[in-house]
Amino acid sequence: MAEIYQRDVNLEDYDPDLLIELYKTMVKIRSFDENLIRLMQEGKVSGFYHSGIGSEGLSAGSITKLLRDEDYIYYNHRGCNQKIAKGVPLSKIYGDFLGTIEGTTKGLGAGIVHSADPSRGVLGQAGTIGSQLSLAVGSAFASQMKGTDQVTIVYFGDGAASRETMHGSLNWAKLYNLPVIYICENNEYAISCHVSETHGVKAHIADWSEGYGIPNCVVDGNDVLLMHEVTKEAIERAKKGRGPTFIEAQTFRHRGHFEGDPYDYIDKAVLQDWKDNRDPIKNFKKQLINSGLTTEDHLINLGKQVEEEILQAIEIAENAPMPERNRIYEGLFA
Amino acid sequence: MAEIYQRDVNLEDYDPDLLIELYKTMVKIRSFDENLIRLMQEGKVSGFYHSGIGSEGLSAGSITKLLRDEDYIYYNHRGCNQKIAKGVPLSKIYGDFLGTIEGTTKGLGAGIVHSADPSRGVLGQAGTIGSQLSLAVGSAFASQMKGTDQVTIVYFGDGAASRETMHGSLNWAKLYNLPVIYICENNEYAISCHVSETHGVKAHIADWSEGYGIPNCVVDGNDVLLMHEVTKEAIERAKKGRGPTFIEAQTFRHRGHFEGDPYDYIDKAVLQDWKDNRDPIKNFKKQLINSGLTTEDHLINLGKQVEEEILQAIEIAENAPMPERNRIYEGLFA
Amino acid sequence: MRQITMREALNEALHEEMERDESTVLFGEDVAKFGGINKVTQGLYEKYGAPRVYDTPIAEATIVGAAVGMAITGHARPIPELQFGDFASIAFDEIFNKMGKWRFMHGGQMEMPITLRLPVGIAGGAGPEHSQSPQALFMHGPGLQIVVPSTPYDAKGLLKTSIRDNNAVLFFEHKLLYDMKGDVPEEEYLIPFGKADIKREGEDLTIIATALQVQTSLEAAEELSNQGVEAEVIDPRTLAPLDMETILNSVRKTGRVLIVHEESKTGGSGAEIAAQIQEEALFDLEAPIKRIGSPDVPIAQSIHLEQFYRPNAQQIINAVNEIIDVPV
Amino acid sequence: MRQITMREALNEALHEEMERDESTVLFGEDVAKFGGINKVTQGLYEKYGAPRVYDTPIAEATIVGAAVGMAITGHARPIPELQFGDFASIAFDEIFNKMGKWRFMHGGQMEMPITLRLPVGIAGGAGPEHSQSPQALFMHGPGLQIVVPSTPYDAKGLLKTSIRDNNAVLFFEHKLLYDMKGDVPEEEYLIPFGKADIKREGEDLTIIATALQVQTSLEAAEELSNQGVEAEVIDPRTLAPLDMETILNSVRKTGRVLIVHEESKTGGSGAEIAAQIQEEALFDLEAPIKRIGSPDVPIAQSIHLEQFYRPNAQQIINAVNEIIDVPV
Ligand SMILES: Cc1ncc(C[n+]2csc(CCOP(=O)(O)OP(=O)(O)O)c2C)c(N)n1
Ligand SMILES: Cc1ncc(C[n+]2csc(CCOP(=O)(O)OP(=O)(O)O)c2C)c(N)n1
Ligand SMILES: [Mg+2]
Ligand SMILES: [Mg+2]
Repeated sequence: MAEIYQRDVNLEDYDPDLLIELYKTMVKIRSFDENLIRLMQEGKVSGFYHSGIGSEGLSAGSITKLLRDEDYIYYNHRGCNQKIAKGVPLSKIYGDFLGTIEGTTKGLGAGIVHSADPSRGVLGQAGTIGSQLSLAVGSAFASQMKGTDQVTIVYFGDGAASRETMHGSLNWAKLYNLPVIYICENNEYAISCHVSETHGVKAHIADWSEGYGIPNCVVDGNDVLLMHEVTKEAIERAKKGRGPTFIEAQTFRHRGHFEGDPYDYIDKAVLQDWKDNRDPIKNFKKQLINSGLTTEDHLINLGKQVEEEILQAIEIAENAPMPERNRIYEGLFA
Repeated sequence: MAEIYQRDVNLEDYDPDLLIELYKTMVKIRSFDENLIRLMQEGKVSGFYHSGIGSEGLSAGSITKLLRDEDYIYYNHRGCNQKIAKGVPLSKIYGDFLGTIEGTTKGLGAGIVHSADPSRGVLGQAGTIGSQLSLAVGSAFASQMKGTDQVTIVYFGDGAASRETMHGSLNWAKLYNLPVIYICENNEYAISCHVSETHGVKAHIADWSEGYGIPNCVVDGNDVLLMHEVTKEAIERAKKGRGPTFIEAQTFRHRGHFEGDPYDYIDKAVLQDWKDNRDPIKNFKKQLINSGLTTEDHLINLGKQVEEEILQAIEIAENAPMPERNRIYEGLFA
Repeated sequence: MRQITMREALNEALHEEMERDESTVLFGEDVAKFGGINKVTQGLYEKYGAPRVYDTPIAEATIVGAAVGMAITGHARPIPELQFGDFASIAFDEIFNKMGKWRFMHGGQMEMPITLRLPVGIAGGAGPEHSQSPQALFMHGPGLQIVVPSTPYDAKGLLKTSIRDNNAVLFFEHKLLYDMKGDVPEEEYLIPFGKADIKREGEDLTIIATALQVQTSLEAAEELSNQGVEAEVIDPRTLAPLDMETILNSVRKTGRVLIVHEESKTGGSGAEIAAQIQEEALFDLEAPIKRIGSPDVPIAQSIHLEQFYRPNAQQIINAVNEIIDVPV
Repeated sequence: MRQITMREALNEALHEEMERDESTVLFGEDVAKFGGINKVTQGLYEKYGAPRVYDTPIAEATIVGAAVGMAITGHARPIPELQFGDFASIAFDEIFNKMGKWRFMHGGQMEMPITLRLPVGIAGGAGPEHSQSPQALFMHGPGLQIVVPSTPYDAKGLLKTSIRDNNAVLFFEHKLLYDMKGDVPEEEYLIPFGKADIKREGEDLTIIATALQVQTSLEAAEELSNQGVEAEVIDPRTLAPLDMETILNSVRKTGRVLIVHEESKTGGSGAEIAAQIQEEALFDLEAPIKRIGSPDVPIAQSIHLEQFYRPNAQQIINAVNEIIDVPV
């Protein structure tokens, strides 16, 4: 059965720059998301948005200062958390939502699904969730064949984990000993279904990977430092040629599946508990201040800077033109 | 890790009728197969035959006197072992190879792949190996919904086990607690590839099922009584509403993947060892005679009866006419 | 007559048929408690509960494969849903080779009473993998019946027929039609497969359209009528079986044909229909058969761009004018 | 000129291109040590070894999905094989939506230099799920190039072009052609996509055929010539891009058209080709365009019955005679 990943993490053991960067990334992710929801409310962005609020720790923790531009990710459809942590310019992500040519897809309007930034290792996302599990082993295979030390991380939800592709992917990963890391963002729900209603598991989703002989664990995905540690170990394993790792990171959606989802199928008290006691940003902020490493004022200031950055990004994205109609005839073939 | 299934099986504990029936079924399977190969050599049957010689114990053990007509099976593409054990008339199976209207497909010539006999619970086979893993959970679901105590067994090779469908199937089976039994005929090879070249496993294929919380084990598939025991337990589990079981049964192909396969990719000594020391029929025959339950002469006689039955079946099948050309336009829709 | 939405019409059909036959079983992602993401299956879980109505894991190949396994036992009449019709691509082997061929290839010994519901079409910026209309692919797949309703009335009658049918049915629902209202009688009725419906009569040319494009074509036809051109609008309703008789009768009358569908043009259902028309009625044609489909490129996610994919009334009017302009 | 089989021609192309570009990587079931079940990949493993040539698990969706993941890194030029082209149905999402659309839908930022090899066709009683010719389905899929060679010469030149191309290619090989011998020069050559080849010139009618049916059509054309009918036989060689120019030039010359393919008739590539011909050259047609395809039912396993699926020379001759008999 999957190990519950636990480590004593003491803030003193970390480079303060890393800690601040982790915090800043989380704040940026959330602020991005809140502003996007605002844009939706203003009618500027269409309804297919899956907010990532509440799970910022998972993405910041597994990416910030761990992955290089040359490392690959396949992000999931919940928020833009991983794209932001991987450094895709905010104006470009907003551009993809607003459908202006500032977007990474130069006006196709990727929305949440199809942004990409190969220069930063962001290889895109499959609209059919779970399909990218097979792509991920391919990318990892290519790195291994080329003899680089690149790592591939594939993100996917608890729901996506039940796609048939999971099996083919895990088998390849172990068989060819690939530098790939599976991060399952388990927020307990796939749209309206609780994981217990749709998953036949011994105890955890991570258990599915055990039979392949893939090192695996369950981790508190809302503890950004724990996420950092667990991913760091996995990256080292991959770089040392010791193959894949499966990480099930526990978290919870603060909002419904999509904007507009009544979100009435969950236990309100449970949600409130996650918001009050397991918010990754709130908790990490407390830790940072308590450790004496920084002050509330400093963090508030930092938040303001981030907000500023976001607003500028939106401005750039909004000011860029919409594409011409014939944009759709561009880029089908290389 | 999967349990290695071991039981002390003493012939004295069994009904002699069962023992003889097990033996007879195995002999029938082998004789069927040998005669089919002869028909191929005579140019009467086309080249897509995958001989099941060497694995008779697995099918006889898991079906004979255990499954009723109303229990379902999805057989695999290796030999006609499971069809014969389930009681599909031999003339009809031969008819499917010879392409005469005696066949279960009334002249379509199912060959090894698409015979069916719903009256005996033989629901057919998918030409795309592994696809029937999903069908099996559907059939088991239908029985459960109807409230019957029917059991579904799905047979598949080690190679087929790597199809993506495995994951979706195991998840349904456990989630809905379905009366389905997975029997993986692990003969170590999928065409030319050894299982170690294509499977990322902890130790055994059965380990893949462990993460779902599905009871599983590895068993000597060439020990017919052990197969009988392990399947009996699984059937009881299913009938008691305690859900699926995954059985990995170890065996080995005496012949190549298909008739005509040079079969030069294996270690000849290994094959010889399986033939000499792990032949299910030879070993069981020895056990039967040693136990004093029967005599060599009796078994030889029995073999002759079986051969007689086979030859009659071939005659019926061969004497039946080929279908008219317009057979192909019949039966697309109900 | 009573007016209800296509969503309500479909929901009624499901309620009635599940009531009528207790071997029906409805499943898919979020179809139970949540009532389906398009709310078509609302109230069924409350009425019939599990196992008759249940939510499945996200595993489309398994959903369809399991439906086949249920159907061939003879004990169940499955009504699975794929959340987006695009996901037929994930269950393609299960649909194309198993639903379509299992019965035939096993000698016709089992039945395949499955109705697979597939919401399709460009709607609200859902992007390249949630907006497609894959129905044409299945015309190339023996053993599959393809239903594509364009009105609440047709949707209800065809869905009831589909569920009762003992053969495989792919039931395509255009998402933009769910909110469309139309006449639906209180009394029970069924609509047979293979019977096209002439949605509008006309003498000057024949428009053959499916799904949402029937509505767009009718809109265009009104405008054309103002210009003095009377278009006959035919909705095949089922692409397999395909009612060529009704189509050919119309073509022989008008001599001019436009086919409109939202599927991308190349390889769309219009190709087969055009090929058959010219084969049967070449010398009745006074102008080349034109086809309108969405462009042969993946559908952009942007709402701004997606409008350029879905054929619109003006495009239809322009095409009709070109066809009419061909001198006799 | 040197005569070699199509199998040898394909094998040579693979050897040459793998030698030429070390980012090529070839994989699939039994393609390495065993040399492929059709022996097309023989000798490559011995020469290049793993990881450039390797055997995969039986998991077709993963094979194609992984190829996409390799390709978009820009570091690899994958040449996967599916053991039977029918299994495209298992990897359908990966082919249709990922290989075909990943580049476009992510803004054109990556390339997709994949050549997916797919052995197809009715041969030796392989049955309903190992005999299909699914190429027409992919004409409806933007972003996919479809190559269907009919001779050793074309096979080699087109495979080399496919491998060098930076876009997705589906390369269909008819199993009955593997043993066919034909002229193949020693010197290197490439054959461009979108360029049909006129395999035989003629004035009386145009036969458009692909894969094995090119050979069958040529056979029929010889017989027809004895009867005084000169057929022009055109092999499009690639169904996407499709060389309509060559086809239309011929049609304008002959006025009569027969399309022959082994795919089942309804929804086959002939539908699209016929639809385009009538759209562009209706008034040049002196007879309806006829199509011959295999029957719209699953392919029987029986060798006795399977011969009735594959179009044969006599069928072609009969169809031509009907077409020729239509009075001007
Ligand atoms: C193959 C496929 N099936 C269904 C969907 C529709 N869909 C989009 S998100 C989603 C739920 C995913 O749940 P999970 O993976 O847990 O991610 P979460 O939304 O909870 O972050 C579903 C069913 C899809 N996009 N692709
Ligand atoms: C989906 C699919 N892929 C590939 C094949 C071709 N094929 C038929 S049998 C076989 C090997 C199967 O190996 P295994 O499952 O171990 O069974 P065995 O032949 O060893 O009994 C392969 C690759 C197929 N029929 N279906
Ligand atoms: Mg989730
Ligand atoms: Mg095997």
